[in-house]
Amino acid sequence: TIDDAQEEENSGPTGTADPDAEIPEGLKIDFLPKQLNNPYSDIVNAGGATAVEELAGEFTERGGTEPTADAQVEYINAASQAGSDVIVIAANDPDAVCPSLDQARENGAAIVGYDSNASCTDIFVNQSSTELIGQTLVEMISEDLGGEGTFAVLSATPNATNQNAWIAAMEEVLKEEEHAGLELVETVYGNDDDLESFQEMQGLMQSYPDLDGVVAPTTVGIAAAARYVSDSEYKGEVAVTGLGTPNQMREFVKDETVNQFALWNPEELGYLAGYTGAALRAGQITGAEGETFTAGDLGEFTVQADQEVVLGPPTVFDADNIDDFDF
Amino acid sequence: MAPERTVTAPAPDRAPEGAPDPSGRRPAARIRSLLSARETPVVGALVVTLLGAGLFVDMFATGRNIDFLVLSVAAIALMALPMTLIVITSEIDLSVASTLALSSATLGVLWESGVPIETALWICLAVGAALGAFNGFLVTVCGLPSLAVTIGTMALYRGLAYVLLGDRAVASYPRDWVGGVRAPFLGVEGLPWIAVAILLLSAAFGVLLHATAFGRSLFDIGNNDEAARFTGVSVRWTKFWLFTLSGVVASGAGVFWTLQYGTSRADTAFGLELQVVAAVLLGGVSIFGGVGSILGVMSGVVLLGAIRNALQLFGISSEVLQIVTGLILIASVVTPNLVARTRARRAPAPAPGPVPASAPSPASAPTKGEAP
Amino acid sequence: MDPEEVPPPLALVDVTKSFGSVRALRGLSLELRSGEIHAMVGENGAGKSTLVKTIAGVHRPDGGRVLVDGRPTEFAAPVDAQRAGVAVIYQEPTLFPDLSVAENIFVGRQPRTRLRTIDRGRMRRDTEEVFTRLGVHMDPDRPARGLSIADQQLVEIAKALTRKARVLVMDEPTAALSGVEAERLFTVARTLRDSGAALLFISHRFDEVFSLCDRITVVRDGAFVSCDPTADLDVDTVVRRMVGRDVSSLYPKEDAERGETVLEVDGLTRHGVFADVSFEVRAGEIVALAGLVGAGRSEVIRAVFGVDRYDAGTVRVQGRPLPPGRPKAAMDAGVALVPEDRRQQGLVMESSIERNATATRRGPLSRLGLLRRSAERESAREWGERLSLKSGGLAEPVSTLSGGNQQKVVLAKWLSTEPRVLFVDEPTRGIDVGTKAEVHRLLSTLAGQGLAIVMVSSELPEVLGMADRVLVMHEGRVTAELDRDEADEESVMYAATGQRPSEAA
Amino acid sequence: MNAPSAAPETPTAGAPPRDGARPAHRGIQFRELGVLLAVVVLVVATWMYNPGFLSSQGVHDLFLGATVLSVLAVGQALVLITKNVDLSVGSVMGLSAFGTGLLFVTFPGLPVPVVMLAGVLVGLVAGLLNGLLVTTARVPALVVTLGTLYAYRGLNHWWADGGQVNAHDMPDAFLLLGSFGVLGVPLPAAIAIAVVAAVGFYLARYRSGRELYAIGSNADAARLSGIPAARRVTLAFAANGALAGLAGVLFAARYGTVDSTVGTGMELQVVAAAVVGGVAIAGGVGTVYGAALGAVLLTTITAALPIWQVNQFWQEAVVGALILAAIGLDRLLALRTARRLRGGGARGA
Ligand SMILES: Nc1ncnc2c1ncn2[C@@H]1O[C@H](COP(=O)(O)OP(=O)(O)OP(=O)(O)O)[C@@H](O)[C@H]1O
Ligand SMILES: Nc1ncnc2c1ncn2[C@@H]1O[C@H](COP(=O)(O)OP(=O)(O)OP(=O)(O)O)[C@@H](O)[C@H]1O
Ligand SMILES: [Mg+2]
Ligand SMILES: [Mg+2]
Repeated sequence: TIDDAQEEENSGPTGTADPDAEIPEGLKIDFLPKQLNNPYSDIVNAGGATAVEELAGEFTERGGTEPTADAQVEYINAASQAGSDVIVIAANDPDAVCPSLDQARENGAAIVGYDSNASCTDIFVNQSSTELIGQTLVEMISEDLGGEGTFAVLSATPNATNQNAWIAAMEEVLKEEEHAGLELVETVYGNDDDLESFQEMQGLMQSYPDLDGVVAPTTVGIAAAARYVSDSEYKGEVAVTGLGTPNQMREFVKDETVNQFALWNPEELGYLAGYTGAALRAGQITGAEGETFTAGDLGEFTVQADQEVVLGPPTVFDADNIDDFDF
Repeated sequence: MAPERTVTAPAPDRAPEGAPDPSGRRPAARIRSLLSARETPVVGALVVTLLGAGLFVDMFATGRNIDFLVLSVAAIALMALPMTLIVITSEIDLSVASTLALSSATLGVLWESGVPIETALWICLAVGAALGAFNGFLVTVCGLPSLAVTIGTMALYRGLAYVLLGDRAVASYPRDWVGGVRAPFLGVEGLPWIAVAILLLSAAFGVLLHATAFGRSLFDIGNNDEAARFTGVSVRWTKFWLFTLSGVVASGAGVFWTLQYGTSRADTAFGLELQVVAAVLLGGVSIFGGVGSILGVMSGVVLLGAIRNALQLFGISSEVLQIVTGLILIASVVTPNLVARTRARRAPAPAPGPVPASAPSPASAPTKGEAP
Repeated sequence: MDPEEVPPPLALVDVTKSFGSVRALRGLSLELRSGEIHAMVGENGAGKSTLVKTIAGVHRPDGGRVLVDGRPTEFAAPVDAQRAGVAVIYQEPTLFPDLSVAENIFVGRQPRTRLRTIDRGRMRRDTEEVFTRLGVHMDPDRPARGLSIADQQLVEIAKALTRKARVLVMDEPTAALSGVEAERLFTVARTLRDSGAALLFISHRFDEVFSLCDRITVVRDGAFVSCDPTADLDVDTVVRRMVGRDVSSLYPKEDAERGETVLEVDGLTRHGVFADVSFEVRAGEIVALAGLVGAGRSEVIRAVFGVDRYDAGTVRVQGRPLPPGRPKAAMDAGVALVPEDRRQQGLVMESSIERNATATRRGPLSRLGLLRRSAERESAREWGERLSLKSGGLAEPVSTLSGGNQQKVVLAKWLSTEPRVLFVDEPTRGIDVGTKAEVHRLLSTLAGQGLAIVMVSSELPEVLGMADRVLVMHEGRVTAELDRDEADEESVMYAATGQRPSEAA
Repeated sequence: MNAPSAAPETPTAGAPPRDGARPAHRGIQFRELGVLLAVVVLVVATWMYNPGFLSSQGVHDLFLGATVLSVLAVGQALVLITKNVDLSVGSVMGLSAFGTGLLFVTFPGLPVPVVMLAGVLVGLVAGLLNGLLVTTARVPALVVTLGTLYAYRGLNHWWADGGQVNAHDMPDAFLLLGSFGVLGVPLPAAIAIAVVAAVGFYLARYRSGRELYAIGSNADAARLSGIPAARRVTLAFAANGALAGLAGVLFAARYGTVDSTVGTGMELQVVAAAVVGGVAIAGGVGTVYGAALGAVLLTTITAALPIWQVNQFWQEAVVGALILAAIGLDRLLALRTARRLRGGGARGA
């Protein structure tokens, strides 16, 4: 029974692309971030709004204040009811949102995933490829530790899809010869909560007094880790790196708790997602590998395997360039 | 100076008292008693909201939207039913959302290991019963306060869901089951079968609470459990069964939830317990026990859902939605109180002459004329 | 008014008060003079407690005036009355179960040190002092939770006494007390009177009223009837004025034929509470359990009924053993218990009269598992009539009833189950003479019909008048079993205080 | 705890023992003993497992970790004792934390104490509003504060509008608060300890403090005794709000990053802490020492689990089980006290 069920899934892109199709004006493009009022998603969606404006579409941002799948479903339904043409979604749960997304698609919407994919999107705009992020994270910690030492990962929630994928990618990279000196001792979860992240850091330091570094592939986690280390006796002993926003991390880069960290440009992510949605809806692309389209100022993009469009490698921030960014 | 007068003549004809109860019988009085009931404001607010939203919000009154609305409140509605009974006995069960999650996780694990869904479903309900019974055991046998107990089991059950599923999600449920729970009843759009199921269940709970000896004893327990015990009610067993029932229903909601979203995850329905409690309280159930009705609670559930739905359709931001939800809750308790108080203040002192419907007992009739 | 005369510390003139359609007070006047104990008597629901609450500032009168030292005053809240020097003992004790006894007495006016913190040592000493005056042995530091009604009442009395008030109002303070404690209270009351305080005393016990009070005000249906010096009155006159008719016999015990043994209690023990209690009751018999307050009488019958557990012993009803700790089983076997604390144990105060009165018979009153409201109402109405219940409507909450009428609802609730064995714990506590006679007649009739009745009562006349047999308890043990003709005041009191007649003689 | 007095509860004594009351009273004072015991056992066991737990850094972390929750639990205890509850504390704390941060951003020159005071004031106003709603409209606090839980949070989201205040926006002097130590005790923890002691002393030794217990124990009796119940309850709410405000300020100082989600979901944890510490939901019972101990216990549990290297996925379950164990233990001790109390009903003769 279980295999039958799985076979039904995974319908690839259908129909044929027409690269020259016009993008109609007045497209209703709805952005559904994981949750509203999150500084990160605000920046991403600002990029999306710019794109939609350039396309002369109608931009709507929908979402709850809690990052839960059931709240998101209600907003998908609302978007679909409102006759949305494109739904751009950062899924809180890759599967739970699917029945609703499928219904929205039946109602005529094109479905684009961004930031965190759902299993039933037409196309996924990846902030960077999972491999690239894994690679960058490992390289940063490797540099910080001089290629040798133990480190731990402080992640968000145990269920966070993208974090888990990056951690898996890191583990792949670590198998490579050149990183033989690095050892990932444990992965802990701070649930994107300052308090819990602090406590996990504390536990880590006490369980592994000789720990050399921490990688936090989440913005809340890296800030909490950096703050914990900067206030503790471990400052200078323990390297902290991961994914964070420059504004959040500026303080810790300046006080040398953190040498470097990375992130893609969130504004560009939203911008690209907006264009991708429009292109999809207009029929310029269908999600098949090799199709190309132009995303405004960002230039041309090619659809890669697994219906993915990749923004590019993440930017690494350090003391030299951090003041060039404000987000 | 106290007047030193003496009445020698005994009062004439002291009819046997035991006043017949006039207020309960006349239709006017019956309507008045209906209007003064605690749930009236919420029922009224629901009617107004539905009418208003239907008239002024585009797409609200479409079958599809009603469908969405029903599905979005279904789990809350289910869990609110036993919660109503529990709160009426002045206990509370905050572990319902965690029970839902654990039942969902159980379903996931069973399904993954090849147990057919029809069997897994029953196992889930049994697990729910066990979880509820554990709550009941701690509350009744160990005598622990239910608020504290269920905060504890809220963490425990959620934690067990993590133990079962870890960071995995089970999403391979058969399509016909996943679609099935959303299927309309007899093909009527806007009437998913779960709505019919909830209606029938509410009716059953309503009868149980309002028209049976068992239901009465719940109110007694909530108001004065000692007196209930002196009347032969087994307070402990009653509460124990209520918690067990709550567990069963929450796990049923968990199965429904799982199939509705087609996925089992440990963090599912996080924080839903407060929404259930909010709906129950909005529905006029007293948190101190002893007061409440199923009609009120169901109206509360739908009211909260309808307002959310309408505001979402309007594209109103979620902060505003949160503020509105909060204000409605406050208004739901403040308004009736203020109304009752102003009414009491304005009510004329019982007038001399014709007294309204609920006249005092016949004994006082002879003296009617001598009022101030 | 004589201008020379000192105005009375407290007077009420033409006070009216209504609750919805119930007119509790219809122009009552009352004058409390310094150095005098004033009694107020009236039927249940006559408005006595309402008047007390008006004096206390709990209720605001709808009309009329309250005069303090001759000046019109308004008591907007209890605190105003307290400031005016009025202390009140309410009919129903209202203690703070979680506070210590001492704090209950001094709450809001605890003695303070110079730093304005509470001077616990002094509070303790003051408490012990007032307890000594009252002859009470109670640890001032124990919480009030778990105190018996009698003890609660004593704490209330201590509370009022320590206020050193000019006006002391006591609403049935002795209803829960036995003779010994009541006598102590009276001694204190007389001392207060002699030191110039004005006292108001409310009671349904005429012996107390006549021995203690200087003047007696009779009220009926919320209206003033008469006020005369005690010396000018006798019990019959007062009763006639109160009830509006003659009350025939107060204790009309009829002799009933004794049938077979219905209830057998054997070796019942609850550690620390009562020990080795054994007795039998036959059909048609009224057995009284007498003893001082706290002798463990209520505990015994509660254990028999199953609301309390016990450690050893057996209970049989009609030869069949009753499982311990299961009131439902006892009810099914035909046992009924009218508990002593009507507010805590007998009634659901927020519920309507009819629901309370039928709470024991929901099964029989339903059809196919569904309750029939008409049947409930009919049954409640019938019992209300039999017990002369005075209410503003059967759908009203029981809390709106006067104390005595609440007691009637409890009686209705249990008598309507048509039991074989009836336990009544202080059945007439707070019930007025007229109704009391009715209750006694009812009990007597029921016994005549073959019911076995066990009555716990602290009122000796009631015990002696009603019982076929008297079991006397002292400190958890049965110390004497007296037949009707053996039982008199002396023999019961000897056994109750744990003495043997020979020792005392 | 010792056995009561000489008189054992034996049937042979015949007469019920009547004078066992005084030791029972001692039992009441030690209601918090169970929680304290649990904390000690947990700390010692964890320390034996990993001595790093009680290293100077470890102690520092323990203190700081418990600070915010303790301050919140103390405030909650004030309200619970009056037989009310405040579910909005998480939201109030969020408002105050964000307000504190925002003040630093908008008025960079403002002295730190002024900003801290402003944060407390935000909480005070929110708490006062709760209190006024509860007392003037005479409605159950649970419903009102569930309402304000949503309303305040929504307000905070609306106010923050997705914004975030980061460490670099706050003055160093303020952030130093979060880690600065006095005699080995971090300053925020010292503040929390002072708060607990002050509130505890007030509740035990002042008339108005005792009156809070009286109100929670029997509201009708409180009215009859002339206690200004509405005013006291309003003040309890206001004080709780102010403490939640203080918790918000401490949070901002400690974590350096605040957005509009600070304190989300905190309310149940706070209530759990107070209840675990022996403060009864039914009012009239408990002390703030207990509540603070409850908070310490809960945070110690969560801090100890990573050290025990309990599997990540077992952690929440273990937390739940330990909460249950803690209230169970408390109940056990309470029962023993009650059993002793049964010997305490002496009376006149
Ligand atoms: N809060 C209330 N609401 C409605 N009716 C009330 C209320 N309090 C008292 N009553 C009514 O007022 C009348 C007088 O009651 P009150 O308690 O003063 O009687 P009482 O003389 O003290 O009787 P008892 O001897 O039984 O104590 C009764 O009919 C009672 O039902
Ligand atoms: N040994 C005891 N120790 C402490 N408290 C006791 C003890 N025995 C009885 N009590 C308390 O005193 C109260 C009065 O006891 P009980 O009801 O048995 O006395 P009683 O003889 O029925 O007197 P009454 O009914 O007149 O108060 C009980 O409710 C119980 O809580
Ligand atoms: Mg009275
Ligand atoms: Mg008794």
